[in-house]
Amino acid sequence: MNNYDLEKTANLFPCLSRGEEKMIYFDNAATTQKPTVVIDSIADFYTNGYSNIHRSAHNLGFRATQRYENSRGVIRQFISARESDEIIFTSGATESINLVANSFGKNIVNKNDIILVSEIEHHSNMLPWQQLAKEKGAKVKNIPLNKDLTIDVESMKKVLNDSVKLVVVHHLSNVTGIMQDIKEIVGVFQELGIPVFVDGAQAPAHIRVDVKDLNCDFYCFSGHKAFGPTGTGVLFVKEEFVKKMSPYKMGGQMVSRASLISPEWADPPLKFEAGTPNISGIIGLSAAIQFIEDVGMEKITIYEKRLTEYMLEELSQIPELIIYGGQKKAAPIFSFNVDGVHHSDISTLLSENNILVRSGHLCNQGLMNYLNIDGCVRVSLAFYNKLDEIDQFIVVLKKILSFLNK
Amino acid sequence: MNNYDLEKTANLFPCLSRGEEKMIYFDNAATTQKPTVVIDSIADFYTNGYSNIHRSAHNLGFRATQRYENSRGVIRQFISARESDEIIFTSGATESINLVANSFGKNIVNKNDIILVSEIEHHSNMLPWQQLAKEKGAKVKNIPLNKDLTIDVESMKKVLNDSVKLVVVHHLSNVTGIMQDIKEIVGVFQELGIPVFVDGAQAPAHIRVDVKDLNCDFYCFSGHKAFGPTGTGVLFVKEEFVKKMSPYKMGGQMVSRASLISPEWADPPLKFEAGTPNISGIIGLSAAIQFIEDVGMEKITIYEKRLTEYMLEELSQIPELIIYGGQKKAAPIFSFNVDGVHHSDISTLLSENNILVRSGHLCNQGLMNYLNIDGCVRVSLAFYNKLDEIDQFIVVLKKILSFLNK
Amino acid sequence: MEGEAKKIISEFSFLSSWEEKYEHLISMGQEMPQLDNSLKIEKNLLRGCQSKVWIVCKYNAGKLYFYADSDALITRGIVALVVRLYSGATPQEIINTKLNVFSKIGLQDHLSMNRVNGLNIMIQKINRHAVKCLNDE
Amino acid sequence: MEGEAKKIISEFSFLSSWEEKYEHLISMGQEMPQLDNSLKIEKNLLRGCQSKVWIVCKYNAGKLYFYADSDALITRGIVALVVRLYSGATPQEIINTKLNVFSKIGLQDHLSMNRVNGLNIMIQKINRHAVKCLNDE
Ligand SMILES: Cc1ncc(COP(=O)(O)O)c(C=O)c1O
Ligand SMILES: Cc1ncc(COP(=O)(O)O)c(C=O)c1O
Repeated sequence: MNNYDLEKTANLFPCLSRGEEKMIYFDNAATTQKPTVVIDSIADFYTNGYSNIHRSAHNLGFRATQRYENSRGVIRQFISARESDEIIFTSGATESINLVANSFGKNIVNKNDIILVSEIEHHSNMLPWQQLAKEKGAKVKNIPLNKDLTIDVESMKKVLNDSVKLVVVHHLSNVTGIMQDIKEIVGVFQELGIPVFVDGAQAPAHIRVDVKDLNCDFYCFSGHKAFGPTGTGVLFVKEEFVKKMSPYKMGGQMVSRASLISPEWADPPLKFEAGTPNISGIIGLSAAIQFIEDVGMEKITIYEKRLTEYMLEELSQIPELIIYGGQKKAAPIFSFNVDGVHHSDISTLLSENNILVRSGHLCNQGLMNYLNIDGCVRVSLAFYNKLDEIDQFIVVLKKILSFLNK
Repeated sequence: MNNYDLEKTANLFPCLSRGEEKMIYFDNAATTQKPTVVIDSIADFYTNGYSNIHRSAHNLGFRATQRYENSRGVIRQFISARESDEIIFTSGATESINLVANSFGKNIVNKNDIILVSEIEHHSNMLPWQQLAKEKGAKVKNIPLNKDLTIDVESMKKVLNDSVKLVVVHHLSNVTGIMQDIKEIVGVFQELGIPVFVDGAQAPAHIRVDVKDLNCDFYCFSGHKAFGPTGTGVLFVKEEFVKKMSPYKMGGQMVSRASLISPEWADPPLKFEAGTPNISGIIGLSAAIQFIEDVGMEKITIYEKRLTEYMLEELSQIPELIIYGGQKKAAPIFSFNVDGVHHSDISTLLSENNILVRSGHLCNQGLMNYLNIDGCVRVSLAFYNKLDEIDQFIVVLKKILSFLNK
Repeated sequence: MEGEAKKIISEFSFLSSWEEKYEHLISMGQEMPQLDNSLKIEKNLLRGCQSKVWIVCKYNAGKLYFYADSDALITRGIVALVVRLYSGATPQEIINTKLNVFSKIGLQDHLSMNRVNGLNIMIQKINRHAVKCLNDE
Repeated sequence: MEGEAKKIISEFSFLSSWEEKYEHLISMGQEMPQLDNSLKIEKNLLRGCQSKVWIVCKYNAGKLYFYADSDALITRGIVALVVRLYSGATPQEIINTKLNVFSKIGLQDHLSMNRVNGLNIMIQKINRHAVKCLNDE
């Protein structure tokens, strides 16, 4: 195990320091950069032991299977799941959500039932549930929110009734970095036997995720937002529910009894991993998770708190700037607008100055509607970002604003 | 563009020559090894220009988008599709097939309709259609076969009627390497306006695929079986059909009008690529395809013909050996049993001797049933395999057989 | 079209810093007549841009004329540039000409000519309109 | 169990080539009494192995006994080894003991102890049975 110096971790991400032009990468909520250990682990797998998995009778295949299945153990431990069988590998958060909507949602949601969804979800955590509701003649109902964009648990209790079959909520907002109190929310529904699905896409790069403690029934995230490869995703499903789920994709690797007239599915998680999975990606993801643990999740969270506070202080010096979601951020994700200036002009000129951010609806039209805006600028940091990058960003932002206001 | 010497290409695949123990990799129908250019292209992307794609306002994102979209062009050209928009990226052949079953099949197959499927398909190209039929109250009917395991077109014409809504067939068998005459089959159905889906998972590593010439409506394959990364797949859909398909997964990147009450989908292919795709994988896949073209698909096919003939000759010297699928192979894929010996014993002992093959039902229970066997040994070669590896294999196989027959 | 393209490229060639280039682009946007509010409607809105872009095409005596607007300053500048390039050309000219003005004014890389600023979508729309005009004739 | 494990490890320690080791494994399989055909039924078949493996568990006077068979030579050897290890042990013993005999007889890497030869599945089944016996008591 390595023990990294947090202040120097940026050096371990080659893309951050490539070439001459210095770039400030503040688009981490879209995707995170990859440390060398992740890039190397993929290359190592293809170079030193590549094979397909599960059904091979040879050692190469056996060892590849071990690496793949060990990754399941690494992820299990990372999010404190009880059993490795509760960890399903997917191609990303989006596929994880679609999988649950299809394999579980379809079995438990019927006509006139209600799916409770916060209205400020990412499109990937909104459209699949709307589609499910449409197919089943069910309804998607909003979960009431507090002013600070957290879920209003007391009001929520009041909208509860027998028709509610599933609750869907994000853990950490991709727009504001605000965290929902999943534990409290689960507490309400647990008693009623209503399962809670948590979209944790933004969480594992910033905070310790403990699904046992959160006590949610489903939790998902994408590898690429947690320093891992693209094309990888994780879906945690509590054991009691994983057994109630129908298969999602059909194909090789997921049949145990190869009668095609009445096929018998393999046990979970393989039942949900039809076809050849993204083996190299999953191996790379486990290297990423190992890397996070080596840096230290707790150190990351503390350091990011400093980044967050500093950025908020600096942004509050710009009077025309409206920042969304208030002060209580669990991650350094900041979305804002500047009075009289279009968000796309700001992001274009920041990019011109090699500061990479994002603007627009951020795939969260629900939150845009809620805030009554058509878009905003999002600046999102990771633990490899530095205080002096914030300084430079603020200088450039002020210059841009005065340029645009001329 | 490089011009590789076919005889020396094995050196470009690091996993084939790693370590001291010499391995003979004859499990290429399960997955192929990766050339250095593919491994490097992934590392290069993460090292020198990693970003999310499509929605980013910055140059890094713009360039990543270009690389991703250029890959679509490379694939289009590789399989001679007319338009890049006809190329949908997926996570693998299995996902491609499930996508078509869900996004297209569900729209055109109704109660009592018939889906014609050859009974010798890989599980990934069988189960999704059976599931579709089950959901819709439709029927899966077998396509008649000739003795040599090719489709019996004349008999097939006789089972045709108005209820047939879709035809499903493989291009190159994963068990026998026998090729179906897609062009002739499509010719029959084209006139009747019945779409033809082709599972080409095994083809692009061995033969030139030209979807314009085949004239099929759907064609799919996996990147990892064509020297590309895991977690990548291709789905070709003829333009007239791509427009008739509903979305498969729901999520980010695939909405153009971000109204959530009645969302408007992006144009194809993005409509079918919800969420963050396997960007690095797709870039690696295009490096693999470029590599194949540089080696020369035509040269590969000719060389593999020699491998095939030589292997068949050698195997025919072993009298107790029953080889399935006859002589007319389009790829060096050989499945066999030896009288009185269990296939799993053979593959275990081959592996013991560092010759990597596969045994069992090969995810093709349909063909096993058709042949009335419970499994077999499969030996599958790629263009980096050599004649002297065949010699060594034959020596070891004979030794094993005499050991097991003692 | 070619002539106008050359003129634009030459205008930008005298500017070096991003401030100067964007200032010129923005002022081009400001000089363009605003689209009447009655035309800033759903139907004229381009899909898939981050800022709003409205575009109206008119076909008159064999030539195509474009009127457009945007709610963002820089996008408005790009819109103005596109209008300068294409307005007044014949459908055939538009279909035949592939312009690479943007790569020549030193903003290609910077403008991220993708969905964000809607450049591709704008040019696509213009091309489609040109094809339609030809087919209708 | 521990004693039997030690004995097996010692038997294999005298063998060096794969031929010798597999010969011993296979002969172990051949020495094991065949399962009666009436027991080679669907219900006793293990799921997920490449060769057929049947296993029957009997619980008698606090101890578990296993009877098994396979249609493949090598798998039959593995089955015999497992039966030798576990048969006659108490449920508690089975649950408490984690054996790594296979890595010690020099066949771990070679046997690819995954689904193919069904070793994991066999041991899982034996463990589940042991748990069940304890719960039923
Ligand atoms: C003919 C055929 N179809 C489909 C598949 C499934 O491919 P994948 O596992 O890459 O999704 C395979 C792979 O074995 C195959 O050989
Ligand atoms: C909260 C949230 N959910 C879901 C997603 C979808 O993730 P992916 O595109 O990796 O599938 C994102 C990514 O932007 C997100 O931020």
